[in-house]
Amino acid sequence: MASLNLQRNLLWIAVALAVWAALPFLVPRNIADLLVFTGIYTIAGLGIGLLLGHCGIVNLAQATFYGLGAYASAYCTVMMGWPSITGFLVGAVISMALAYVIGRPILRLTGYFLALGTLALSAIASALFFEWDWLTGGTLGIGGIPKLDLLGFVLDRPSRYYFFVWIVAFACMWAAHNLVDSRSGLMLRAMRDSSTAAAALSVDLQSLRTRVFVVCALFGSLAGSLFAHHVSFVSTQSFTVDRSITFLLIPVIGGATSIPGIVVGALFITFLPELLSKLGDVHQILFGLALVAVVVLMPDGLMGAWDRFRARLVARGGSDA
Amino acid sequence: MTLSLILQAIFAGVTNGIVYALVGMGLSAIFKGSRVINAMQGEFAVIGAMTTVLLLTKSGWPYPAAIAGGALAGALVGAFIEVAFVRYMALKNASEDSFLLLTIGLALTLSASVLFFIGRDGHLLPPIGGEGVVLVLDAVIQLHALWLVAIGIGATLALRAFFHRTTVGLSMMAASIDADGAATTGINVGRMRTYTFVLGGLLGALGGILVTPLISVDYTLGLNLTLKGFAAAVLGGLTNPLGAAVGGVTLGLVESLAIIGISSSYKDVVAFSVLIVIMILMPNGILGRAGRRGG
Amino acid sequence: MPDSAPLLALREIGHSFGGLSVLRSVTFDVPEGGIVGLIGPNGSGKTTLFNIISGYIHPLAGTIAYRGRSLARESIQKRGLTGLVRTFQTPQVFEKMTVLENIMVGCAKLTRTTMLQDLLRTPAARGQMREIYRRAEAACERFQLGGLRDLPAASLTAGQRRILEIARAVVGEPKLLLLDEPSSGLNAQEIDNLREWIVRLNEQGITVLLVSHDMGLMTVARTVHTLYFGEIIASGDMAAIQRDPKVREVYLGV
Amino acid sequence: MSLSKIARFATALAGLTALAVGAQAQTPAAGEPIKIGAIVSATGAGAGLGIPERNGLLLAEKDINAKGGIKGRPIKMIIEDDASNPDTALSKANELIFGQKVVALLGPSLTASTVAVGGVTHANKVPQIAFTGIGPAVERERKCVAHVLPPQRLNAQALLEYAKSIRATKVGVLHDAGYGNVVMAELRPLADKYGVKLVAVEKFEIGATDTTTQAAKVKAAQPEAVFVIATSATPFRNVKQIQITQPVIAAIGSSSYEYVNAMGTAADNIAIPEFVVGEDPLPHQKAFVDLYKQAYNSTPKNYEAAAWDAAHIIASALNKAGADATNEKLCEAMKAPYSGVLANYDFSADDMTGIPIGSFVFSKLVGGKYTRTPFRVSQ
Repeated sequence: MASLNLQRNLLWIAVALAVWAALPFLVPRNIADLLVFTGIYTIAGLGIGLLLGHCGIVNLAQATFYGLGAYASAYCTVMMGWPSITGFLVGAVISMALAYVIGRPILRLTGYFLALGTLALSAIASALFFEWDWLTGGTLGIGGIPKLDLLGFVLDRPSRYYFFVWIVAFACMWAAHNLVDSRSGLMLRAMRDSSTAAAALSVDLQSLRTRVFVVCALFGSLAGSLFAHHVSFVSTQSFTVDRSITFLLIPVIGGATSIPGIVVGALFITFLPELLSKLGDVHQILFGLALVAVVVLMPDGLMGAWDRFRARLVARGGSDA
Repeated sequence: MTLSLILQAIFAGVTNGIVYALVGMGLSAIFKGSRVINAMQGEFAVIGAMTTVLLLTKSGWPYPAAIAGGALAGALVGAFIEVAFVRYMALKNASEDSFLLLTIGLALTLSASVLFFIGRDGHLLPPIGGEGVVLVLDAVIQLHALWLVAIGIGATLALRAFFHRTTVGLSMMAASIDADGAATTGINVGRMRTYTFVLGGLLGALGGILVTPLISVDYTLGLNLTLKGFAAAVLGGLTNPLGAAVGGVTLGLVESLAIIGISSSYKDVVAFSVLIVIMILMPNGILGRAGRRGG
Repeated sequence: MPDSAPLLALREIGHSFGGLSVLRSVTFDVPEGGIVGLIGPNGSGKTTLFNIISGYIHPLAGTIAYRGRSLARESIQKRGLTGLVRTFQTPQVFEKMTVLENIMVGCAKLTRTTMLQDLLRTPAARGQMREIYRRAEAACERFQLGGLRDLPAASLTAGQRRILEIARAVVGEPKLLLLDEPSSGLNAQEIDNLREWIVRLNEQGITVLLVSHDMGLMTVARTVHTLYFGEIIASGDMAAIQRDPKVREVYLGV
Repeated sequence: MSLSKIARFATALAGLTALAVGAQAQTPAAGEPIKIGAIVSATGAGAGLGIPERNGLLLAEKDINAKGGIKGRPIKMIIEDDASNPDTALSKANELIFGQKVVALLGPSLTASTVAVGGVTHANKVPQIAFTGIGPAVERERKCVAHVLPPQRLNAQALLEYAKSIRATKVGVLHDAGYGNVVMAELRPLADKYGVKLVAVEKFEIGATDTTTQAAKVKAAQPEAVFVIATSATPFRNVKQIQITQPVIAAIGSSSYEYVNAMGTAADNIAIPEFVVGEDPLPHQKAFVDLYKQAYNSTPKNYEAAAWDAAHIIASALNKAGADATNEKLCEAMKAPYSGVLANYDFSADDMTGIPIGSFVFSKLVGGKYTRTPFRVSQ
């Protein structure tokens, strides 16, 4: 019985990969553009999903690390003329360092206080991005960020960049999956179910939460650098508090505890406004209502609802599953 | 750094502080009554102010009636939110996070609706007590600002009396401290939660209406007021509406003194840094133990 | 039992909550390899003392020495690493995790992986995970929980939860096991099973400090201290305790 | 298209059919339309610029087609909204260039979006006319991107020229962290050249609800005039609230009727260097102003005129280079000087605008009404 299941899963994965590979060539350019954004939002959303799904932490500061990654890439390539890889590294190091230094005190807070703490961090960073215009270019931002070139192979068309971004996204999903299945993941889930019992078994709650916060910042910075090279321009408007709120919605809508759910959430965030914008100004209302509907009707996100739906299907379907 | 500059900063700080306080009081009243952090508290202010503007300009109501209408609008929206969403989710005992996410969704929806139905431009309301100003050592404070501070303090005292002296207020407090215990004494906990949202909506709307003569209100004002109201409520210990009043004024003063002390561009950086430090060092807010117990 | 230095030594422990004095001056030892009981009616300060020993509360007065070293500023986690592990009055199992996974968490402290290794699933990380898996499976068999292995802990009975909690604590190779009201919520048959386990674990070298108001279970302890209004009013084996006039007056109101 | 937009569109159509009937002898254009793309910020923070620009574009499209289009072929304006967000502007630009295959791109409204879109138009050599002044250095390399609004250096110069004209040597500045920062960066070096001392410079964050304390700091420095550089009405109200009586000089970014309503009683004794004063237009602006009033029954200002000029510049370039000219040829044709409604341009200048300081007119808000002062900067 098991091998049949395995074959079916492999078949599913093969089909999905084929669709994924062909997609950028079939769809018009702006859809390919949006698919690249979906990849970037998946990476940023993964970090928040880990914190929300596995530590129960509402992180409203992801736009800060996303911005740091983007500005690092912009500054290293445009201002300093270094190769693009340095932007990724500098951004990652700064974001992880900041996440560690700021994370330790803030993560002592719990519940709403922690959510507000991250919101305050996002507001401070947003104000500083405006203020330090010698570094970030302020409102004008930094333009002319070169397209990413991998050892001479320039990724200028969205279809090429699409493959690079999604390979990075798959790698991050693989890493997140590993983390969930690893010893750290075990302790995370224990902490989530009962932090008192976990403490009694010598699980260091504080450092575990901080380390996941640092991993979340790393993913945010990676996504920011990819965004900078894709849009070849960065400005303060892209790293405000409402961008942090949008990032938080990715795991909420997709389903915080499932990794594929993050991709579903990212698709929702990128494509729903695009689909609804055809209806004119009313689309922002519909986006808000869609969010309310998901939160009220599907507490564990679209993925959760899908799993429950499939479970009901299987139950009714009897033995043929 | 003349004296009049410091006075002006203090006037501005107290005036803004009272607005943050009103929004913050509504927020912590709702949190106290329902354990829900209301991320759309600022939208109550926008709804209250816009309703008053429409009643005043479109339907030509007298100003006091328009203000009452605006405050009522906030209360009704509060009631609707509780009955339509919060009650259903409470029945399915949803987690605390999902309530926060619900209100974020509602905030996006409401501000988009105000944009769609009322449009983009900002509106002003005539100041209470006319355009007059009071001069103190060359520092200027508007008559309306004095009215705002007075009404703000009045609302704070009324809220305290309401919670401690009226039967509805007492049962609301009881329901929030121990729902099961209150239920056994015959208090309809569900209805109490609705009342807290009505109260939260009323306070939020009042804050919005009072601030509109000073700053024009538009669909984007909600998030900004929610952030500051949130900070005020947390400074006050989150479960203590009266603490939010102290928290609000403190935040307002910290902001305006930061402008003249440090530099005007670091205002938000200083204000939010102070907020983080206070949250970490004083988990019960500035009032300490009293903050947690409910004042 | 050679009279070596006591595993745990409590000296003049005092504590109060907001002016209300809960523990006056509690002094007693837990010898290595022994089973020590602590009984007292509700409100006698048993749980507070238990939380002080396990590090959840820092006492206002007095000192605790564990294996000769003071526990003054040791965190809960640090005490766990040095072999001092506690259970809870209502068993705190990880509800959404399976029985096996619950026990695996207990093995976590014996292994070491960094977050980076876990992210990249390095051979070292995989090795540690296999080690955790192996130890947990062994413990499952040992505590006859094999049948329930893959059930979520939420579906266990009170007795099974208690055994799971003990298994989870024991798999971390503790020196001193603190049991907090372990018999509460168990039926007679489950209490006998529990009693057997306590004796067997003690024979395998684990020192036990048992806190309970259940006189029946307490017979397993060699020395029992009776706590009343924050003070030890009597110490000795179970028979001596039952005959002690002060205890009879307090307990049986005779 | 939402209800309100359709309504406005309908009134515009009615007005224009009347105009078309009265047009000169040219027969209206026919044949396969030439697609011109445009991106404006019709929603979000920049809507105050985007909506007037869109009105200007639609008016220009009708006017060009009524006068025979491009050698008989009509132009078709495809207008997208970037919601004041550079990311959205970029994907809309991709859609227009690669999806719709437009021959040229007009807009966007905000500097940030312009720099973002400029990356795409420059890479694909698509001629672009932006409704912003030239911004960061990278834009200087984009030879095919013209700007129909002056660079911030010129705006700063105009402010200083006016201060000099009222003999104000001690000036206070109240500006926001976005638009204000950009103009301030140009103003600081120029101030010394004009012998103007900046006695107080106070900044506030975008979306600030109260700037009274900053205004008080400016007042405490006893300036002879106050520059207010912002994209919100709040600072203007706060300046009046704390009774700063010295003349206030605003930057062009705050000159629109939307701000005047939001300022309420504070819209008084405020001088603004700009280009179009609908109530009292310069002779060469009269035709455009009347046409606009007839179509939208409201008075046009700078952004409507800028969009109108941009459309006509592209039309004249298409006429010169031919409708199906290559991008490079169209770009060259666009380089020539052009005397527009807003100002006289010379796109071969190094700031891609070539607007002379003399083109500025200086309006003054008196009791909420725009009046044109006689002051002009002699070249």
